[in-house]
Amino acid sequence: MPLNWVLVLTTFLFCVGVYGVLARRNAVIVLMSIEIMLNAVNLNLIAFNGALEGDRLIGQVFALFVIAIAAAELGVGLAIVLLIYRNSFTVSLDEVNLLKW
Amino acid sequence: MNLVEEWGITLAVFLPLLGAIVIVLTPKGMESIQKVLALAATGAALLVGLALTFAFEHGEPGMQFEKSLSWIPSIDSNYHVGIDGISLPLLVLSVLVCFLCIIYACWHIPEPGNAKAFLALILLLETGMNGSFIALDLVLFFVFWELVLVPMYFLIGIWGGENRQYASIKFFLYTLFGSVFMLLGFLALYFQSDPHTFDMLLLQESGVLDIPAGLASLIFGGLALGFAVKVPMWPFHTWLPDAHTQAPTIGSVLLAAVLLKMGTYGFMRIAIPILPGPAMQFAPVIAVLAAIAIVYGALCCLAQTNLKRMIAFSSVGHMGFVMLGISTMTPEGFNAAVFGMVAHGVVTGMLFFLAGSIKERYHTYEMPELAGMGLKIPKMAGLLAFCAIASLGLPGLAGFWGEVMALLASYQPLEGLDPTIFRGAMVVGAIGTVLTAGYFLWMLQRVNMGKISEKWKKVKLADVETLEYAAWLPLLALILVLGLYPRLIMDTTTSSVTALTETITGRSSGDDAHVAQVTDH
Amino acid sequence: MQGLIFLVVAATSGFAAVRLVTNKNLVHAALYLVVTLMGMAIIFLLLTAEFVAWVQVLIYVGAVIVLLLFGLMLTRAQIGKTALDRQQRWVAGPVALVLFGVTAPVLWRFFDGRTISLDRQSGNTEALGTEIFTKFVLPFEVVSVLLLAALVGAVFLAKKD
Amino acid sequence: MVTTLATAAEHGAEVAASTGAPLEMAWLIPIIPMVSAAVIWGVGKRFPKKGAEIGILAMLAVLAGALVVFFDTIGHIAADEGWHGYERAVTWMNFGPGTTLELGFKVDGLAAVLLVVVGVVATMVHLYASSYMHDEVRVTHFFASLSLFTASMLNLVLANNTIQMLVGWEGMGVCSYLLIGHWWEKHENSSAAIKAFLTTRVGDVGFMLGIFVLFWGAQSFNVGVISEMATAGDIAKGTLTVGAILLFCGAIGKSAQFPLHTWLPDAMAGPTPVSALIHAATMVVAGVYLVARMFPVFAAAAPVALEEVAIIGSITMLIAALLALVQDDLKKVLAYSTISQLGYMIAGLGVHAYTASVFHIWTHAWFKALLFLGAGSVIHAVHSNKMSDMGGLYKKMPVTSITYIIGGLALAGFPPFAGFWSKDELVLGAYTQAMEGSGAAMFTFIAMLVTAFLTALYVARMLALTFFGKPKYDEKHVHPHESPKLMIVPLMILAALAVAGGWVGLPGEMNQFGKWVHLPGSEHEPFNMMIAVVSTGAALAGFGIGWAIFRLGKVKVDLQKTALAPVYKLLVNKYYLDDIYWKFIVRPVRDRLSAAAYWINMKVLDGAVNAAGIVAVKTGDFMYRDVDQGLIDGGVNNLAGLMGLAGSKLKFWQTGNMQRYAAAMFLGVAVLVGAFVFFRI
Repeated sequence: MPLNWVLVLTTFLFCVGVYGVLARRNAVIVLMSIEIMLNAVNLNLIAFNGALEGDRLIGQVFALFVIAIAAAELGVGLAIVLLIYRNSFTVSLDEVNLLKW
Repeated sequence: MNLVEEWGITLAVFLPLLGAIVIVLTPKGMESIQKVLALAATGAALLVGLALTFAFEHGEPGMQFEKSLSWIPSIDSNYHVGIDGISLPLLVLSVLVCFLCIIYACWHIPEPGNAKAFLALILLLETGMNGSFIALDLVLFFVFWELVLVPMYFLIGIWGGENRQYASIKFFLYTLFGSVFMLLGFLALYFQSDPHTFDMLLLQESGVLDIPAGLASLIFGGLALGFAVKVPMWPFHTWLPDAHTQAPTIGSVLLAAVLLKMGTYGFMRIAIPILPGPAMQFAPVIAVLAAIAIVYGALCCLAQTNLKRMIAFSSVGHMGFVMLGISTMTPEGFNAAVFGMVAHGVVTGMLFFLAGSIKERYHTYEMPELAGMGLKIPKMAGLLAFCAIASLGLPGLAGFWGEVMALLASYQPLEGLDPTIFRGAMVVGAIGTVLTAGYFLWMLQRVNMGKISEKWKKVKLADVETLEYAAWLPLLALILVLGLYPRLIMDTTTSSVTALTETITGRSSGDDAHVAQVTDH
Repeated sequence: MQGLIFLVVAATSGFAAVRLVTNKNLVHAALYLVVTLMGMAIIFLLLTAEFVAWVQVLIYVGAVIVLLLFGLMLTRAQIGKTALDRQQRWVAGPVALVLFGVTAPVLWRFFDGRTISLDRQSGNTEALGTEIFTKFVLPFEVVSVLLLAALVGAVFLAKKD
Repeated sequence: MVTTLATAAEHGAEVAASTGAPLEMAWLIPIIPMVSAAVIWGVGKRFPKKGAEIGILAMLAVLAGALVVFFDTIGHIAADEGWHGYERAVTWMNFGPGTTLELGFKVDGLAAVLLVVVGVVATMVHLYASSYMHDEVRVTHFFASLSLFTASMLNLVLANNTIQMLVGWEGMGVCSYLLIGHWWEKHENSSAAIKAFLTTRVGDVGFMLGIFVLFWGAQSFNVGVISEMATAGDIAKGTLTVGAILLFCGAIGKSAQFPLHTWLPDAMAGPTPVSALIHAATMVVAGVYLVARMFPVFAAAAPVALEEVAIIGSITMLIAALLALVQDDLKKVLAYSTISQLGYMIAGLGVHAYTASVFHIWTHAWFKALLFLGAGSVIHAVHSNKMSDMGGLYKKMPVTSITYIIGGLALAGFPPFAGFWSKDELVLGAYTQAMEGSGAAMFTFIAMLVTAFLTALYVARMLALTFFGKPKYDEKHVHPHESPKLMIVPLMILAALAVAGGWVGLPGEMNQFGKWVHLPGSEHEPFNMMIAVVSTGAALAGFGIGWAIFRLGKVKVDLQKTALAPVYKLLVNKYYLDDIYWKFIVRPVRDRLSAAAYWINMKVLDGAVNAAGIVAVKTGDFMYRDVDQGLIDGGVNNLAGLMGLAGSKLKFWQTGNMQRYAAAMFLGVAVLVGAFVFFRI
C-alpha cells in the first residue's frame, strides 16, 4: 500500500484534532481532540515501521508507549477538568484564564 | 590530601547539593535542624575550599586538580573540571560568602519565612555558582550557569520586596535571553571545531583556529552578549538594580558577591582564550562601554534616595572597572579584573549585608529617613562608613587595587590595541572615581550624619548583634587584609593571567616576538 | 483489495473526526470518537499491526471512551444542542487548514513512491513482545511508573478534600 | 625589564651600602601610630581619657624615633657629602610578570626633616588636644583618626615609591575628612568635610594618572629609579612633562593651590587642633613634599612643568593673601595665610629654590601650628571664631598673646624669626632665576614681594583686632582667662621653635639645612643683602600700614565705601570661585546630570527592555485581535473608533486564554515548516 495514502490520512486527522483543540470551548471535547491527534501520530509510527522494511518493530513499540502515556494523560487531564469544574462550575475554556498574569 | 587533590573541587560543588537534598528530606518546621544542616554543608564546602587553597601550587599557570569523567559520550561532553589561578580566588570567595550568608540566615530568615525552602535554595545556588567556576566543559558550564538562575529566581520572587514579581521575572528572562546567545555560541564552537569538542582547554589549544574571521566575530559576539548581561555591562545592566533592590538581603549579597563574577569569569575563561582574535577586535568597544559604565553608574548612584538601590548601581560602576581591566588584555589588566572581582564581592557583599540589617531595624531603605544613624546605632554606622570608604577605592583597603591596576593597565594595553582609546577610557574612569567618592560621601552624610529624625527619636534600636558580627567579621577582615596584603590574591593569579595573555598574543598574531615583548616589561 | 478497504475506512473515520469537532451534541461527539478510533484500529490491522490494533480497541474504545463519558456526565455539561463553539472558528479553521496545506504536500513529496509492505503472514505479537521485554524493558518499566504516578495524581487531584 | 631591574638593584645596593642600625628600623615609625589607631578604636573608650593617652604615648614614641633617625641621617650627611639616603624594600606584589610594586621606605635628608616636623607638631597637637577636646563628643574617634592620620603622613614621607605615597596621601585625605566632619550633627560641617575630600580627590586623579604615566615611562614606581632615569634622559620629554603636570595636579589639590584651594578655608569647620596639625603643618605640605620628592622629574621636564608650578604658586599666594585681608573669622585668616604660604613653597620649587622651599616647610610648620593652637586657645576663651568678638585679650591671656605675636611676626617675615630666613631664601631663588631671563620667575619674584607686604598687613590686622584695642566680646557673659597648662606648654615650645627654628638655615657657611636637604642641580644661592633688605622692607611697610590702620586708627579706610568697593565685594565673595564650582560643576553633576542619567536608565534602557518583554509576550494576541479582528473582520469605521479600539485592545492584549496561545503556536509551526521546505533555508 502506498505510504502517501496513510500519511495524508494522518495529517488530515491531526489537523482536525488541531481544529478541535483550538475551536471548542468544552474541555472534554478538547481532550477528545487531543486523543485524535495522538492516534494520528500512532498511525504514522506504524506506517513508517512498515515502510522502512526493517525486521524490528520499534514503531509499533512506540505506538504502544504512546497509547499508555495517552491514557495517563487523559486520566490526569480529566482530573484537572473535574477540579476546575468543582472550583468554578465551568469547563468552558474561555472562562478559564489561569495563564493571565 | 589525596582526597582533596582528586575530589576536592567536586566535593566543593556537590556538598552543598547534598546538603540541599538532606534539608528537603527533613520535615517542615524543624528550623534549627535545617539551619545546622545548612551550616554544616556550606562549612564543609568552605573547609574543602580552604584545603584546596593550601594544596594548590600557587604560581603554576596551568590547570590543577583536573578531573575528567565521561558524561555524555554521544556529543563527547565530559565531566571535566579543574581550577587555575583565576578560578581559585573566585571559588574560595563563593564558598566563603555562601557560608557567611547561611550564618546570617541563622540570624534572620526573611518574610514569609519557610527556612527549609530558603536554605535549600541557597545551597542549590551555591552548587551552581561553584560549578561555574570549575567547569572546563562548555556543556557542563552551561548546566551550572543555568542552574544558578532557578534558585535565584525563587529567592527574589518569594522572599523579595514589594515589587518582587516584576524583578524576578525580569532577572530570569533577561539573563536567559543572554544565555541563549551564549548557548548558540557554544554550539557554533562545537560544530566549528575539528574534531567536534566542548572541552574548553582543547578549544583553547587548537579547536577553532581556522574559522573565518567574520564567523569568529559572530561567535564572540554571542558569547560576549551572554556574559555581558550577567556582568552586567552597560547597557545590559537594567535587570541588576531591580533584582538587587527587590532581592532579600542574602540574595543581594550572593548576586553581588558571586553571581556577577560569573560573567566576567566567562570572558576570561571562555570568550577571550578561545577566540583571541575577535577578542582583540572587540576590546576597544568593551573598554569604551566599561568607561561609560563607570561614569554612568556613578551618576545613577547620585540620583538615588534608596540606599540599597544606590549600592546596586554602584556595582555597575565597579564591574566597569573589572571589564576595563579585562579589555586591556594585559596581565596587569587581568590581575586587576580578578582582584576587582574579589574585592567587589567582599565590599559590596558587605554593603548589602549592612543595608539589609539597617532595613531590619528601620524598615526602610530611604536615606532621608535614616538620618542620624551615627547617633542611633553607632557601630552599624561605623561599619557602613568603613565599607563605603573601602568601596570608593581608598588605598589600603580592598577596593583600591582593582581600580588602580585597571586604570594603570589601560594606559598601556596589549600590543595591537589602540592605546588612545584606552587612555581615554582611563581618564574617564579616573574621573569616575571622583564621582564614586561623591556619592558614597553624600550617602554617608545623609544616612550616618545629621540629626535623628523625629520618628526615630524615642524608638530604641539594637546595634550590631553577635550573629551579625559572626557573619561579617571575615568580610571586614578581608577588606583590610586584601588592601594591605594584595599578594594574597596576586601571587595566585599572576602566572595564570600571564599565560592567558600569552595565549592571546600567541594565537592572535602567531608571532613569537610579540609574546616576548609583552612579557618583557 | 486492501487499498479499497483502506480508502473506505479512512473516509469513514475522517468523516467521523470532522463531525466530532463540529457537532453540537457532546454525547454524539463521544460516539463519533468511537467510530474514529475503531477505524484506526482497522487500519492498524490492515498494516499488520494486529497487537496494536487490539490494544487500541481495548484501551481506547473500551476504557478511554467510558472515561470520557464519565467526564462529560460528571461535569454536567449541557448535553444537547448548545453553542459549543467559542466563536473561534475563524482562527482555528485557517490554522488547521494552513497546517494541513503545508504539511500534507511536504510529506507527499518526500515519501512519494514508498510503499508499506503488507506481506507478513504470521502474527507479529511474539516479535513485539520480544522487542519490548528485551530492548525496551527499561522504558517499559518507566512507563509503568508513570502510569502509577498518573493514577496517584489523578486521584489526588480529583478527590474532594 | 632586565635593564630596569638591574637599575633598581644597583640603586638599592648603592643606597644601602652606607647605613647604620637606626635607619634600618625607620619603617617602625609609621607602624607605631597605625597600631595606636587600631588600639584606640578597639579599646580606647575604656581608658580614663578615652584613648588620648595612647595617642600621646604613640606620638612621643614617634617623636623619639624621628629624632633618632634625623640625627643619624645628618650624621651620615656630615660624614659623606654624596650620601643619597637609605632605602629598603620588600615586594608588595607583582601586578604582572614584570611589574613589581615594592613596599619600602627611604630615608634621606628631605624625609628626615619632614619626620621631625610631623613628629614635633603631632606631639604638640596631641598634648594640646587632650585638654582642648576634653569634654567633646567622640573623643576616642578623634584621637584614633589623629593617630591614623599621623601614620598616613609618616608613610607618605618615608615611602620609596609612588603608589605607597598615594596610599599615605589618600589615607590622610580620609582622616582629614573624618576630622573636619567631627561635629557632623551640623550639616555645614559634614558638607565641609565632603568638600575637602572631593576637591582634593579631583587633584588626586591627576596624581594617580601621573603615577601611571611615569610608571610606563620608567617601568618602575620607585622614586629613586624614576628620578635617576628622568635625570639621565631615559624617559621621553613629552612623557615627563605630562607626568609632571599630572603629579602637580595632586599637589594643587592637597596643598590647596589655585584653583582647588577653596576647600581649605571650609576645612576650618573641624576642631582647631586638627586645623593646626592637618591643615597647616603637615597634610597640606604633602603636595609641596610630593613636588620636592619628585623634583628631578620636574627639573627634567623643565621649562614647561616648572613654569607652570611657579605660576600656579604665585597666583595662589597673591589671591590668598588678599583674601586673608578681609576675613573676620580668625581661623579663616590663618587658613588663607596657609594657602598663601603654601603658594610660596610651590612657587619656590618652580624657580628651582628646592632647599629654600623645604626650609619653608620646616619653619612654616612651627609658626603656623603655633598660630592655630594659639587661635584655638583664644577661641576657647571667648567662645567665638570671630575677630569682631575679640579684642583686648592681651591682658587676659598673656602667654597665649605673646606666643601668638611671636608666631605672627614669624609669619610676617621679620628677622630674626624663623619665617624670615626661609622666605628670604625663596625670594632670592626667584630673583636669581629671574635674572637668568625667566619670565615666570620674574612674575614669581614680584608676587613674592607683594605677598610679603600683604602678609605683614594682614598679620598686623589680625594681631591688632584680636589682642589689642577695646574688648568687643560680651563682657557680662564671657570671661576670658588663660588656658590650662596642657595647652600652654605646647604653645611655648612651638614659640621657641618659631623663633629659633630658622637658625639652622642661617646664610653662609653656617647653613646646616642646606646640607641636610640638598639636590644636585638646584644649588643654594649665597646670601644677598639687597634682597634681604627689600623683602624685609616690604614686610615692614605692610606691618606699619596695617598697624596704623587697625591699631592706631591713623588712617581711616572703609573699603566698602571707596572706589575699592567692587574689589572688596570680590574678596568677600572669594572671587566667586565657590559659587562657580557649586553652580556650574557640583550642582549640575550631582543633581541634574545624575537625574538625566537616571532618567535615561529608567526610560530609555529599562524602557526598551520592558517594551521588548511586552512585545514578545503579546505579539500573538496582537495578530489576532488587532490585525484579524480589528482591521479585517471588524473593519475600520472611523479614525476615532480606531483610536479607541487601539486603546482598549492594547489593554487586553493578554487574555490568558490558552487556546489562543496554542493557535499562535501551531501557526508558527506551520509557517516555520513551510519556510524550511519551500525556501530551503
